[in-house]
Amino acid sequence: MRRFLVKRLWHAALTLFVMITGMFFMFRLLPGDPTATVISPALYPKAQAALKVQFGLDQPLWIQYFIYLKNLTVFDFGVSFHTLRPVAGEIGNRMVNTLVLILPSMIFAYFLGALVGAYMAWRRGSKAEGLLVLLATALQSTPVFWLGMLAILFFSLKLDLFPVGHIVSPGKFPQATWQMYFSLDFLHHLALPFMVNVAYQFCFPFLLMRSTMLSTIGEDYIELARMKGVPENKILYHHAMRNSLLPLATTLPMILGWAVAGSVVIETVFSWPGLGLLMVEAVGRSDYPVVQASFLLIAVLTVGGTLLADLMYGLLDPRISYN
Amino acid sequence: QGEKVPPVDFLTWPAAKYQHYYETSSYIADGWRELGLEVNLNPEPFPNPMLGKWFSEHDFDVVMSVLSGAPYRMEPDFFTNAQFNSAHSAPGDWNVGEFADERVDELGEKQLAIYDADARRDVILELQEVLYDLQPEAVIGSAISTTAINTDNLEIPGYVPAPDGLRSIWNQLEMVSLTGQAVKMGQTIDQASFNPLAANIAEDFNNLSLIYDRLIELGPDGKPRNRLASNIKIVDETTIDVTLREGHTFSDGNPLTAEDVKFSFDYFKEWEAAYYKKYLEHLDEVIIQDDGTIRFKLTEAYAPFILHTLGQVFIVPKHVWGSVIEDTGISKPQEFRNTNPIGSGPYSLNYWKEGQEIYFTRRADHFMKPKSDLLFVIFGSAEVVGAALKKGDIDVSLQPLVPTVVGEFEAQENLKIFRTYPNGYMSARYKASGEVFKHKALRQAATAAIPYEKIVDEVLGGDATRSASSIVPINAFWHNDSLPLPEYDIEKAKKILVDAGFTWDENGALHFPE
Amino acid sequence: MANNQKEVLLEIKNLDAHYNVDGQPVSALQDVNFAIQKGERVGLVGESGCGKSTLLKAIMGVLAPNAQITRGAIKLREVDLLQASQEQRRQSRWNDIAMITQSALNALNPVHKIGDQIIEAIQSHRDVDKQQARARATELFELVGVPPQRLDDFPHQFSGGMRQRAVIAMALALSPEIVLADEPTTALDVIVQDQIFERLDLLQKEQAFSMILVTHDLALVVESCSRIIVMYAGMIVEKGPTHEVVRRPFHPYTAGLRYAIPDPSAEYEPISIPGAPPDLSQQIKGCRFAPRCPLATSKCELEMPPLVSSLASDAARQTRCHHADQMDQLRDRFHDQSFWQTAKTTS
Amino acid sequence: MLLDVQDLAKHYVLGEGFSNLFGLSNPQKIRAVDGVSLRLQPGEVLGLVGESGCGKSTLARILVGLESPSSGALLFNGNDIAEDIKSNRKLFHQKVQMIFQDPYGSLNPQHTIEEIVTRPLIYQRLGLSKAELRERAIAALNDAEMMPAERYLNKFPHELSGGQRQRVCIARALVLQPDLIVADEPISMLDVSIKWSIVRLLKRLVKERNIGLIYITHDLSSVPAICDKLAIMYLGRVVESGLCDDIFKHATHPYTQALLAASPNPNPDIRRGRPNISGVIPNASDIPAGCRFHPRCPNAQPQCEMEQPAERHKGYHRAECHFAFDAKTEVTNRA
Amino acid sequence: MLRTFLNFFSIVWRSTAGKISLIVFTICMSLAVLGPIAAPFGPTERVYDATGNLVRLAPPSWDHWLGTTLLGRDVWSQMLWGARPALTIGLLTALGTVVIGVNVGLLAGYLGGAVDSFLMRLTDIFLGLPFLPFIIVLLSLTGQNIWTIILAMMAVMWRSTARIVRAEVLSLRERQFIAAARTTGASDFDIIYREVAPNVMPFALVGITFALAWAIITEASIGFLGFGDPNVVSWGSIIYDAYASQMMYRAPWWVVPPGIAIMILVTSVYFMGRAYEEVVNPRIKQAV
Ligand SMILES: Nc1ncnc2c1ncn2[C@@H]1O[C@H](COP(=O)(O)OP(=O)(O)OP(=O)(O)O)[C@@H](O)[C@H]1O
Ligand SMILES: Nc1ncnc2c1ncn2[C@@H]1O[C@H](COP(=O)(O)OP(=O)(O)OP(=O)(O)O)[C@@H](O)[C@H]1O
Ligand SMILES: [Mg+2]
Ligand SMILES: [Mg+2]
Repeated sequence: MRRFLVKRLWHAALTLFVMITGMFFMFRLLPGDPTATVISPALYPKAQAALKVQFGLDQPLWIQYFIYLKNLTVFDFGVSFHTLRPVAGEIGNRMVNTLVLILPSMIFAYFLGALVGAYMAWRRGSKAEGLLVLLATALQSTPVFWLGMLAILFFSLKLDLFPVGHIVSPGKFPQATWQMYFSLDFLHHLALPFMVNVAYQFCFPFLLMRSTMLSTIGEDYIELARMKGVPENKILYHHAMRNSLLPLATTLPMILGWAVAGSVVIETVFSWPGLGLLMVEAVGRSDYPVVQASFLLIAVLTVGGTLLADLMYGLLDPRISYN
Repeated sequence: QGEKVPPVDFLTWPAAKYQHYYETSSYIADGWRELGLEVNLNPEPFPNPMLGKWFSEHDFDVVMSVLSGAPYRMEPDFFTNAQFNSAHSAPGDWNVGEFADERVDELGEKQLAIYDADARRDVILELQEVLYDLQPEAVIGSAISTTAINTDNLEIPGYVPAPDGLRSIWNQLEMVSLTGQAVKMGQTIDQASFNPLAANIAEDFNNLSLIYDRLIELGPDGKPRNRLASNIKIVDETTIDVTLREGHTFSDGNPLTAEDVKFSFDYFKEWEAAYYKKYLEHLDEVIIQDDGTIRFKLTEAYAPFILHTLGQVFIVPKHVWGSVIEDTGISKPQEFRNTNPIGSGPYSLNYWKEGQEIYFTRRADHFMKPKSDLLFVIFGSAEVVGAALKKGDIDVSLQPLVPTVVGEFEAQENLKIFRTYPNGYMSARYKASGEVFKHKALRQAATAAIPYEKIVDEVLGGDATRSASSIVPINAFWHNDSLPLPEYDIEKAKKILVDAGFTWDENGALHFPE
Repeated sequence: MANNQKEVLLEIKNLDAHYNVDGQPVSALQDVNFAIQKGERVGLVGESGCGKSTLLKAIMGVLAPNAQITRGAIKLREVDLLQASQEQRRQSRWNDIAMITQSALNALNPVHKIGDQIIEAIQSHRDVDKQQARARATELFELVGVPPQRLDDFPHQFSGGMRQRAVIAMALALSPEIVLADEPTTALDVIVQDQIFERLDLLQKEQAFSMILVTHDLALVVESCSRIIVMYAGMIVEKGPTHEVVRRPFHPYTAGLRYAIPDPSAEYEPISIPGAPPDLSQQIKGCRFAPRCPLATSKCELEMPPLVSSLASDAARQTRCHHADQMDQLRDRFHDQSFWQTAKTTS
Repeated sequence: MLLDVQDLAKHYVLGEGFSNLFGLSNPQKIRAVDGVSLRLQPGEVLGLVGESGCGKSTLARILVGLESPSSGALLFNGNDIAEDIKSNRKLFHQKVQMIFQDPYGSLNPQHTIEEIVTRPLIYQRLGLSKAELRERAIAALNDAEMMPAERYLNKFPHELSGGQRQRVCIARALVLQPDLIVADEPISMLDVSIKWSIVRLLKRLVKERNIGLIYITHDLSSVPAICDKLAIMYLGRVVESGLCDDIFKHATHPYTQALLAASPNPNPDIRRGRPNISGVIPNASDIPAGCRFHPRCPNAQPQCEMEQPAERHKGYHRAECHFAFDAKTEVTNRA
Repeated sequence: MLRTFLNFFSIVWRSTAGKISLIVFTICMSLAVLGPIAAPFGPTERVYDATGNLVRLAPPSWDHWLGTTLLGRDVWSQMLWGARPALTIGLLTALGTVVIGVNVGLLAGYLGGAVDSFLMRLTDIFLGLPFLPFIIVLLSLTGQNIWTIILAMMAVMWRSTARIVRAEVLSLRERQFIAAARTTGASDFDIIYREVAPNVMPFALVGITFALAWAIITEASIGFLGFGDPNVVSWGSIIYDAYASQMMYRAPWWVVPPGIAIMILVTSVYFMGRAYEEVVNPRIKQAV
C-alpha cells in the first residue's frame, strides 16, 4: 500500500511537472506572439519595451522558466498580465464560484444518475427504460450551451422564474463573500445553471450505471443471492448496485476536474463569474500566467482525482491489494 | 496594358465576435469587386494575431480600422497628425498605413506648437482638407451607441451629450438614484486594475477618474475644463503654470498639495508608466512655484499637453505612493494592487468583488458634487445586461444595445433611450506604401466605390453618423464640415481610374497603368 | 421418518422449458420427470448444454428472464412451486432447497465478506440477530472444515477448494432438505475434489438431506450417488439405480458416456461419440440422439421415443429409446470406436 | 534424443524494478519450476501430471521458447535451445509447436480458419504463394481430421464446436511440420464424449510421423490411453517418472499414490480407498524445506523435514523420496 | 479492416435503434455532401426582397424555411452549408484520434515496460489537460481554421481511446492465441498488427463513434465560444452568431435549428456506437 502510494505520488508529480513545463514552453514557442495583446501593438514602441521589462519578458527563455519554477514552489503563480494582480488571488475566487456551481450539481447528477440507472437496468426492457435512455442520449448529444440558452429562454424570459444570469442580484452583494453563498438570492441565481448542469451531467452516470448494472445483473452472485431468498430490493441495493457503483464512483473524482474545465460553456451562457469564464477571457487576452495557473489547477484536480479514484478502488473493491 | 492589380488582402475582424466590423468590410469588398478588384477578406482572430498584423507587422493591403472614441481623443492631434505623420510609421506606432506626405507632415508639426485654439484650428482644418484629397483611408463613419436607463429608479437631470455617453464622468456625476440606493450600472468588462500606473484599458481609466482627480478634465464638448486646476496659464511655448484648487483633501483626510501634483508627474515619468509614456515625453521638469502654483517645463512646444498630459495624469497622494515600494516589498509601483485606493476624486471605492461588482461611494464634500453612489455590475454578456435592465435589476446599461432591439427597449414605458455619438470612427485604412494602394487614384476610386448608405442602413441599423474626416462631427470645434461626404458612385470611381490610366481586361479585372 | 419407507420429497412432472433467443424458442428442457426421495443422492449427468443447470435453476425458481416454463409441475412435498406466489417461493428457497453453484469463484460476491454472505442467507429467512447468525456461520465453517476466523475474509482470499467449501457451508446454513449441487468440483484438482466429497458424504450422513449432484463425470456419480439420471439435449434419456445403469445401460448414449470414461481395470480404449448435440432452436421430431446413434433407424428420426421402463423387474429403470430391447445384445459393441463411426453424422 | 532437459529451473521474482529503489518492497521469489530433468525420444509421448500450480505450464512455455529458463540446460536434437533461439528464433519455432488448453482462447476470434492455419507459414516468411498457403492449410486440416477441410476454411472459430476448434489448433501446430509438440491440457475443456477422439488423433500423429509429444494433464485417468512415459510433478519438481505402466502398477512416491487414489473410477465393481494426504499444495513462493512434500505426506519422518531427498531409481523408474522403492511403503495398485 | 467496417454496419442495422440512427446519420452525411448544392443561398449571402430591402430577421416562411438572420441570411441555407464542416471536422478528428489512440494503446499495451510507462505517463498528462480550454489555447496560438481545429482536438482526444485500447490489449496479450502466434515465429510487429489489432478494431470503431460525437459537440462549443474558423459557417457558429447578435431569445428560428441538428446527429452517432457495442462487446463501457 505504502509502495503503491509512493509510486502513484511520484507519477502524479512527474505528470504535473511535465505539464507545467510543456505549458510554459507551449505559450512561448508556438507561433503567435502572446505578448501581442498584453503589450498592445497599439502602444508606442517605447511603452511596449517598458511593459516587456515590467513582465520580465526581456529575460532569456530559460531564465524565465527557472524563475517560474522557483516561484511555483512557494505557490506564486506570477502576475496576471491583464490585471497585474497575483494570479493566485485572481483564480481563487473564481474557482470557488465554479465549484459551488459544479460540485453540487455533479454530485447530485451522479447520485440521481446512479439511482435511476440502476433502477432502469433492473427494469430492463421496459418502456420507461427505452424512453429514458433515448432522453439521456439526446441530452448528452445536446451542446450544453444551447441547452442553457433554451432554459433561459423558457424559464427566465417566458416564465420569469429565474434570473437570466450572474451570481447574485446587483447590489445584493454581501460584505463578506462567504455570506453570499448562503443567501437566498444566490440560490435563486444558482438554480437554473444548476438544473441545466444536472440535466447534462446526469447522462453519463446514468448510462454508465445502467450498462454496468446490466452486466452485473448477469453475474452468478446475483443469481446466488436470489437463490438464497434474499428479498429483491436488497439484491438490487446490496449486491447489484454495490458492485456496479465501482466504476462510477471511481470516475467521479477524475470527471470532476474535467467538469471544471468544461464549465467554460455553461458559465458563458449564464454569465457565471467562474474559472471557466476567466480562462476564456484570459485566453482571449493572452494572459498566459492566468491560463497556465488555471490549467495547473485543473491538472492538479484531475491528477489528484485519478489518484483518489485509484485509492477508492482499493477501498471499494477488496480484490485490489496494491501489489 | 500594365500589370494586373494583385488581389487585395483585406485584414478584418472575425465575423463571429465582431460582426458589424466584419460585415462592413464585406460590404466594402463587394463594392470594390465592382471596380474589377479581386478582394480577399482575411478575418483574423482578435486581438491576436489581428492586432499584430495591424499595428506591428502592417501585414495587409487594407485594414478594417475601428478606432474607439475616448474623451482624450478629442484632442485633434490624435486622429490626424499622430495617424498620418510619416514619422510615426514604425511598427507599433499609429501610422499603420505607412502613409507619407510632406504637406501632411508639415501641417502636423505646425499645429503641435500652437497653443491658441483658434489658430490651431485653422491648421487642423487645412490638414483635414489635405488628407481628404490624398485619401490615406476611406472614412465610413461612426456607429451611434444606444444605451438606456430605467426611469423608475434613475434620473439624470443634467445629462450632457458627451461622446462617451453614460460612461462620461459628467453624466455619472449627475445621476440621481430615486431608490436611495446606489445607481446600478451593468457592463461586461471588469476593472483590470485600480493602480493608475498599471491601467491601460478605457474602462479602467473611467473608473479611476472617479477615484482620482486630474488637473484638467475634458468637457463633453472636447474642451478642457478645470478640475484640480483653478487656472492655467501658458507662459511661453514650453512653460505652463497651473494654479491649484484650494482646500481640497484626499479621501483619507490629508490635504492635497502642490507636492502631491509634482510627485505624481515625476512618479509616472520616473517609473515609465507605459500608458503615459508618450504624453510625458515632452515634460522636462515640474517646479513648485508656491503652495498653489505648479510650473511645467517642456522640452519643446507641445499643444496637446493640456489635454493629453494635464488631462490624463491622475494626482495620487505622495503619502501613500511615496513609500509604496518599501511598504509592500514590490519591485515597481506597477505591481501594487491598490485595492484600497486613496484618491481625491468625487467617489471612493467601497468594495470590489472581482469579476462581479464594484461599488463607489460618493464624496459629498467633493467640488464636482456627485449625486449618488455608483454600483457597477459585471455581467458575462451584453445580452444579459439588456435583460437585466428590462427586468429592473439594473438602472443603466453601459453596454450598447443592438440596433434591432432598440425599438423593443424604447417601447417599454420605464426605459429611456440615450443615443451617444462617439468620437471614434471606422475606416478602411489603406497601406499607402503597399503595391496596390500606393496609387492615389486607386485610393480615391476605392473610396467612391464603397456603398456607404447600405452599410449604415443594413449593417449598422441606421444608427451611425457619416463623416468625411477622421475628426468626426461630434468633435465639432475641430471637425472640418466643409468637406463633402464621399458618396457611392461607381461611375465616378471608374472615371478616376480611367483618367489615371488604369484599364480592364476582358474578364473585367483591373490593370495598373503602364 | 421412523420407518424405512422413503418418502418422496421433490417431484418434477412433465417439465418443459425454453429460452427465447432472438424471438426463437430454444427448447432447453422437455418432458422431464423424476422424483427425489428423502436422504438420497441422485446423480445427473450429460454433456455440456444438455440442460442440467437449467433444470436446477427451474427448481430453484431463478431462471433467466428469457426463460419460460411452459408445462409441468415442480412439487415439493405435494406443493407445486410453480403455483406459489413470489414471496412464498422466496421463503422456500434456501430454506427447503439450497444450491451449490457451478463456479464458486463467481458465485460469491467479491465485495462482501464471506461470513456476511452466509449471515445474509440466514437473516433473509430467520428472525435472528447478527450474533446468532454469525454463531451459526461459525458452526458451518467448522462443519465444512474451514477455520472460522476466515469468515471475515473476502472471496478472493480463498483458494478454489476453500471457496467451494464456503459455498457448501452456505448451502447448509438453514439445514435444507434438498441440496442441489451443480458441478461442485469440476474446477478443482482430483485431490481437492476427493476431500470435498469426503466432507459432503460426512455431512449428508449427519444431516440427512437429499442431494442432486450434477456433473460431467460419470465416475463421480458411480462413486457417490445411488441413483442416476442421464440427460441428453434437454431430455432424460435414462434413469435408475446407478450401478445397474452403468453396468447395463439401455440407452446408446449412456453406453457411450460409460465407455468414454477410461477405466484402468478394463481392456477397452475409451471411445468418443462422434458429432455434437443438436441445435435446440430447431424443431426436432424424433429422438434427439438419433443423428449420433449407431442404432438409429428411420423410426428414430421421425418419432420421439417415450421414457419407459426398460426392465420389467424394476419400474425405476427407465429408458428413452426405441431400441432399448436390442441393447443387451449390442452393448459390447459400444466399446468399439468403429461401431460409433457408423452413425449418420460421422463424416 | 529429441529432447533432453537437465535440471531446468524457472524462478520469477516479483516486486523488483524501479520502485525498489526506495527499498519499499521485498522481492518475492516464485520457484515455478525448480530443477526438472526429462528425456524424450522421437515417436514417444511423455505425460506430465501434477496438481494445479505445480509448474506444468511454465515448463511447457519454456520448452516452446515462450520463456527462457533461469538455469539448467535444454537440448533439442542435441542443440542448446537457448542458442537456437538466439541464432534463429523462427527456425526453432518451426520445430517445436504447442497446443493449448483452451481451444477457444488459443484461436484468434477475428481470423478465419484458413487465416489461422496459414498464419504460421506467413510468420515464418517462407515466401509461399496464396495457392500454396491454402494447399498446405488444407493438408494440415485433413491431417487433423477436419474433413472436408474446404468446408471450414472460411468459418470463424466461434462457428465451430469445441472439438473442432481443438483440431484446428492441432492443424495449426502441424502446418509447420514440427518435431516436437507440447500439448498443455489439450482435452480438459472438452466434453467427455469427444475427448478421446482428440487424444487418439494426437497419438496417431506421433506414431505416424515419429515426432515427440509432451502431454500435460492433471487428470491421471487419461494418461494410460496415450502416454508411453510419465512424469509426476509436485511444486516445480518431477517427483516420480518412468514408464507409464510401471508407475500405474508400482507407484512409489506417496504423492503419486495419492493422485492415483483420488481419481474416481467409473467401474461400479471397484471400490477405491481414499487417499490419506491432507492439506493443499503450498504456494510456489513458499516451498517447504527438506522434502517439499513432507507437510502433506502420510509417511513423513523427521528426516523428511531436514533434507531434500535424492533421486532413487529402479530401472527407468525414478522417484524423489527418501523411502522410494522401499518394500514397506510400496503400494501395489489394484490390478 | 474492411470486414470490420462492413460488420459494423450490418450489426448496427440489426437493432431498431441502430437502423434509425444509421438512416439519420446517412441523411446528415448526404446533407454534408449535397447541402451546398441544394442550398438556395450562399452561406453568407444577403437576401434582398423585391424592393431592394434586406430581408432581416424574417420568421420562417415559404421562401425562407427557417427564416433569416439579422443580416438577412437564409438560416436553412446556412444549416445546409454548416453540415459539412460539422461532419468533416467530426469524421477527420474521430479518425485521427482513433488512429493515434489505437497505435499508442497497442504499443503501450503489448510492448509493456518502458514504452508502456512512457506512453501512459504521456496519456496521464493529456488526461490532466482541461479539454476545451486547452483546445482554445491551441487555437488562439496557432490560428483558427478547420485544420487547426481538427489537429487541436486530435491532440487531446486520443487519450481515452489509448487507455481503453491499452486495457484491452493487456488482457488480449495474455490470451493464448498470442502465445500461439509467438510459438509459430511471429515477430512483435506481426503480433501487434496482425493478431492483436484485429481484436481491438471493435473498440476502435466504438471509439470512432464516441470521438465523432464528441468532436461534433466540441466543434460547436468552440464555435460558440468564438474560436471557430472565421471563414466557415458551421452549426456552432450559427448559434454563436445569434448569440453575439443578441438575438438568441428573439429569433428562435435562428437558434433552435442548429441545436436540434447537432442533437439529432450526435444522438444517432451515439446510438450507432451503442448498438454495435452491445453486440460485439458488452465490456466496452462508455468511453470516458
Ligand atoms: N440465458 C440463456 N439464454 C438462452 N439460452 C440459454 C440460456 N442459458 C442456457 N441456455 C441454453 O440452454 C441449453 C441448456 O443450458 P444449461 O446451462 O442448462 O446446460 P448445462 O447442462 O448446465 O451445461 P454445462 O454442463 O455446460 O453447464 C444450452 O443449449 C444453452 O446454450
Ligand atoms: N509469469 C509469472 N509470474 C509469476 N509467477 C508465475 C508466473 N507464471 C506462473 N507463475 C507461478 O508459477 C507456479 C506454476 O504455474 P503454472 O502455470 O506453471 O502451473 P500449472 O501446473 O500449469 O497449473 P495449472 O494446472 O493451474 O495450469 C504458480 O504458482 C504460478 O502462480
Ligand atoms: Mg451447467
Ligand atoms: Mg497450466
